[in-house]
Amino acid sequence: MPEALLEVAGLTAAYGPVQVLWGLDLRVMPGAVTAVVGSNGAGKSSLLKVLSGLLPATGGRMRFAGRDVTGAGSETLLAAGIAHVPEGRRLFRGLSVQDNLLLGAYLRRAGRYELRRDLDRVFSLFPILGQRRRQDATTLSGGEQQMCAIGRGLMARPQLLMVDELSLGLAPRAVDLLADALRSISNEGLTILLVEQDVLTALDLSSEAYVVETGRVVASGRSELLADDPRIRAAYLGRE
Amino acid sequence: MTPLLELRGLGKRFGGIDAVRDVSLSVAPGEVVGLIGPNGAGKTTLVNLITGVHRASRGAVIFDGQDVTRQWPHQAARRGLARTFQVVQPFPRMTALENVTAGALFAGAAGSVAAARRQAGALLDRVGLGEEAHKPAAILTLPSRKRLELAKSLAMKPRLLLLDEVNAGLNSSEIDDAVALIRSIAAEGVTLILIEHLMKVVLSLATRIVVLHQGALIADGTPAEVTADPRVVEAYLGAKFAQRQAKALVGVERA
Amino acid sequence: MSPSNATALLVWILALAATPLLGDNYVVKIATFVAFYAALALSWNFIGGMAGYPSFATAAFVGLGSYAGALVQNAGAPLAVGWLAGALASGLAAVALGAVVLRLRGHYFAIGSIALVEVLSLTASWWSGLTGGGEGLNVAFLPGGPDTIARVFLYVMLAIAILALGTTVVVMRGRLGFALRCISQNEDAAEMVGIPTTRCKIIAFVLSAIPCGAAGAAYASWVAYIAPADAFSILLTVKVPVMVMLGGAGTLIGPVLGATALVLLEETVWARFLDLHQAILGGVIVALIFFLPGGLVGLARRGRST
Amino acid sequence: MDAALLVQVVLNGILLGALYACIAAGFSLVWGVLNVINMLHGSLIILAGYLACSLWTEWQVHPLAAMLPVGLLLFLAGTALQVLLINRVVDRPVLTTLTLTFGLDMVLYNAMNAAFEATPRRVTLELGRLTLGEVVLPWDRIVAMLLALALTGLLYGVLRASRLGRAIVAVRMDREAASLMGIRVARIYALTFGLGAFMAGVCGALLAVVYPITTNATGQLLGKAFIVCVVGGLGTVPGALAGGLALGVTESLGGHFLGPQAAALLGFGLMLVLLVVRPTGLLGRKGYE
Repeated sequence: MPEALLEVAGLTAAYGPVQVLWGLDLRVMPGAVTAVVGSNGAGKSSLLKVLSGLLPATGGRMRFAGRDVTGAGSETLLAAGIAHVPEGRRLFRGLSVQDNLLLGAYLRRAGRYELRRDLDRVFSLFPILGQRRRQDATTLSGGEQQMCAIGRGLMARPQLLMVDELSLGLAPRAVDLLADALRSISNEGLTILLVEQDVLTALDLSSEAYVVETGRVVASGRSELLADDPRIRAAYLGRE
Repeated sequence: MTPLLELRGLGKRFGGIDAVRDVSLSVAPGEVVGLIGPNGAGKTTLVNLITGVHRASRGAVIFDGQDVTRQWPHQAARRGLARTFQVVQPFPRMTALENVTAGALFAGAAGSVAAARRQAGALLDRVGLGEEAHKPAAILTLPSRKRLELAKSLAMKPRLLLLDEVNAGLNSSEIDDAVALIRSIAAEGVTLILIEHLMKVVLSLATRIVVLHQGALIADGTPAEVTADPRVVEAYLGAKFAQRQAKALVGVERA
Repeated sequence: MSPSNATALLVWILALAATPLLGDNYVVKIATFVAFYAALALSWNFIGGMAGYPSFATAAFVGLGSYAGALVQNAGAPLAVGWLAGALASGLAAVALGAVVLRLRGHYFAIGSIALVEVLSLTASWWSGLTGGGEGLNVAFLPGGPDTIARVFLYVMLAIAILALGTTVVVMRGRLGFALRCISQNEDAAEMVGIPTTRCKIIAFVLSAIPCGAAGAAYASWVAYIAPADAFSILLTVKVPVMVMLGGAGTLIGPVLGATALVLLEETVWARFLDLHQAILGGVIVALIFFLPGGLVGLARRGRST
Repeated sequence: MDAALLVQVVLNGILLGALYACIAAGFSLVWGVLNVINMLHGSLIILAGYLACSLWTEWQVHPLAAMLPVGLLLFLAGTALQVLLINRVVDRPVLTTLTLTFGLDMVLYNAMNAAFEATPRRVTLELGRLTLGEVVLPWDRIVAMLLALALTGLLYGVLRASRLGRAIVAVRMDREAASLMGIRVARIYALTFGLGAFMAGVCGALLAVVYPITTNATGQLLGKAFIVCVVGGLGTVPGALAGGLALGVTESLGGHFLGPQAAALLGFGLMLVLLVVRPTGLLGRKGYE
């Protein structure tokens, strides 16, 4: 049983009185793209918020890269190597594309040359960002903003990149472009945890997948198998 | 038959850029029109112009033969021109029942607060939120909040209902339930405009599709015509969709 | 309105009304101040509590009422006409100023409402022809002995407070109250369900201005002299929302409770520590925010529920 | 109305406007980033003025030299105040935070009255005057203007170019997303409030050279900060500069044509017009609520 990069056991969490995670277990293998699908309000985004420290867990254990990080804050989790590309992108208005990307590396206190190299790596992955580096990030189109948000996550040189709702509000064509970009990032060895509403895209992109219902895992396994599983097709691919 | 809604050369300029350019369109009573287009194409801006959230820079909005270009949103609501929000907008600290009561009391012009409350209760049962009636809206799950938004719009007794991405964020089986609900609303004769990214929804409901790209109408026709139109595929749908679509069109049965 | 609230309010009204029988003129004066501030706190509740607009414009309407009342009285009209003039002036001003200031939200509205107080104060001191400018204005004196004067103003202030209370009950139960609650929770959604938000906000603003105008005019005749700085006092315009918060915002008896508590507190503090009076009041406000977030009503409710 | 007089009045307005920009910059930063209307700001400026004056009378430390130490002292006081009190209510609505800082202001105002009595005091600089044709400008005002512009420029540099500055802007725009970048939001709030108090400190010391320092002025200074923020645009240093200069020139012209009281009235009038026509201000951005 190879060592998992991220291991979550019995995770529970709540927004005030409303409990959203009911004992969730998950393993993310290094180098792979793992997808988490499930109906909305099932707790997918809440899971990522717990993993990035935005939402405190009320129970369960979390291990990352061989270390117990249960209850750690955003800063510690990012330092450990977990970068979170939040739902809705949430770029910083009033700051340029480049400043937004530089903020991704805020914690690393890296020198000028190192930052220059990281920026160039992002601009090679997303050339459009290079052309618009001086522009206010929030004036970009939805797809370009998603690229900038992913680039900002990469600037932290994470071991695990968590992407929340890649396709929300984007035209199918933009989603295809972004999916290809994630594939190339993964091929370079970066582990990706993708929370995605569009089940087809999610299973197409990932090798492992988890199906989450009301805050707990109800099915998991290799993505191709899940894609053909009649129960999953009925539940998530509707009556097609 | 005089159209229920008519847009004549509608335009809107936001600080230098034309969010909506010279849109002319008419919708007959009872039609179910799909409004699609890439992100930033001006779909939500167009809805905002029709419902008076923004003032048109050019052109006119005619509703039931009356020029309503300069109307306030509350006047649109009282005329039976209702819309749902892309990001659901409940009254957070009010219960689901009170949220729907607000729709019935004001735009729905119910006689009294008590009468509005009764109408709201019936509508909540219809959308399947009966047992969550007394929960504060803020703690409802997203699918329930979407159904709450639909119930609130119905309480306003609309003649034209603009559904702005009411299914965004739902998974496929939740979408099927929502589609069934929307189909029952259309069956009551409410004219619908569906603003959507989810082609699955548009294809199973719309009798006609209008495509907006960079603020202008680039296609207007039946679902089959529009999804085959090369300009639409290039601007919005993307090649991968075309193959999946070809396969899916064979499988989709429409009631 | 729950029976316990009704009895509490009735006891409060009777207690104030009975002070001329029980105590000397000093006690009556304090009771008059309690009624005066209760009227202001209840008025603030229409725009601050129900519509959720953090208004610091109370002093603008009180000052406007004072000047309007004073000018009408000095022109020979009887006192009561002066008080009505004060109410009318503030009500009309609320329509005009509301159309301007109510387009703003949150912090901008708070700043805009404070600016109203400052602008009116500067105008009063600048327009000396009408208002006597910086030196202020003497107001026609009410004939009659000190006891009758004290009693008259107690009952006038109490009447204004009861009027504001009655209006609050009526509004809270009807369509306007429901509309204001919608506006305070999500104004855009309120507009979307058919609520004419601008008109409802202006009505709430006017309702919050009229009792203040009347109370301001009555206050002017009571102290018989007004000047711009204390008619349009920034301290008063902040103290009133503090009273509502002390009592419990958005409730019926909160404003009344808060006004009574703060006036009595100030009286005891003022008497003992004259030069540290302001620092102590400031300290009370700071303590209130940390230890009584829900106000006294919140405290009572918490007491009952545990 | 000959040209020279007009130039003189406008230049006086610019000299005044630079001071107003400096007065408002710290207030605007705290309002923009923490979303807190800091009613203490006026009193902090006057406190700094008193400290500078007493440093001058007791130890002959010149106010312009005292600017930095007084500024740092207020920085520490501001940071401590934010960590101990304000941080616990930073999420509460404007009614709570405004009332809290108003309560604190009453305490500081009363304490200063007790400590320094209200007799106005000032440090006069004998630097003579600069004459350009018929236009006469006192040197102390020019020096004050240049220092005020330098301070505002320094703040702008910190916000724009430094890592701390980017973090402050990030927290202002989206607090949760900022914490995803590993930014400790509470620390940024404390430093920002401290920075605001630092600006009040250096500006107070600078003011002691130009205006009489008295607790009666705290309300006026706060009023100016309100107007400059609304007119110029919230939470941006260029906004504070634009608003400051606009107010300075308006008051100077108003004062000249209609008298001193009219000047103050015009200032608030300008604000109310801007509040309605362009609530985001000349350079500001929409959407903080």
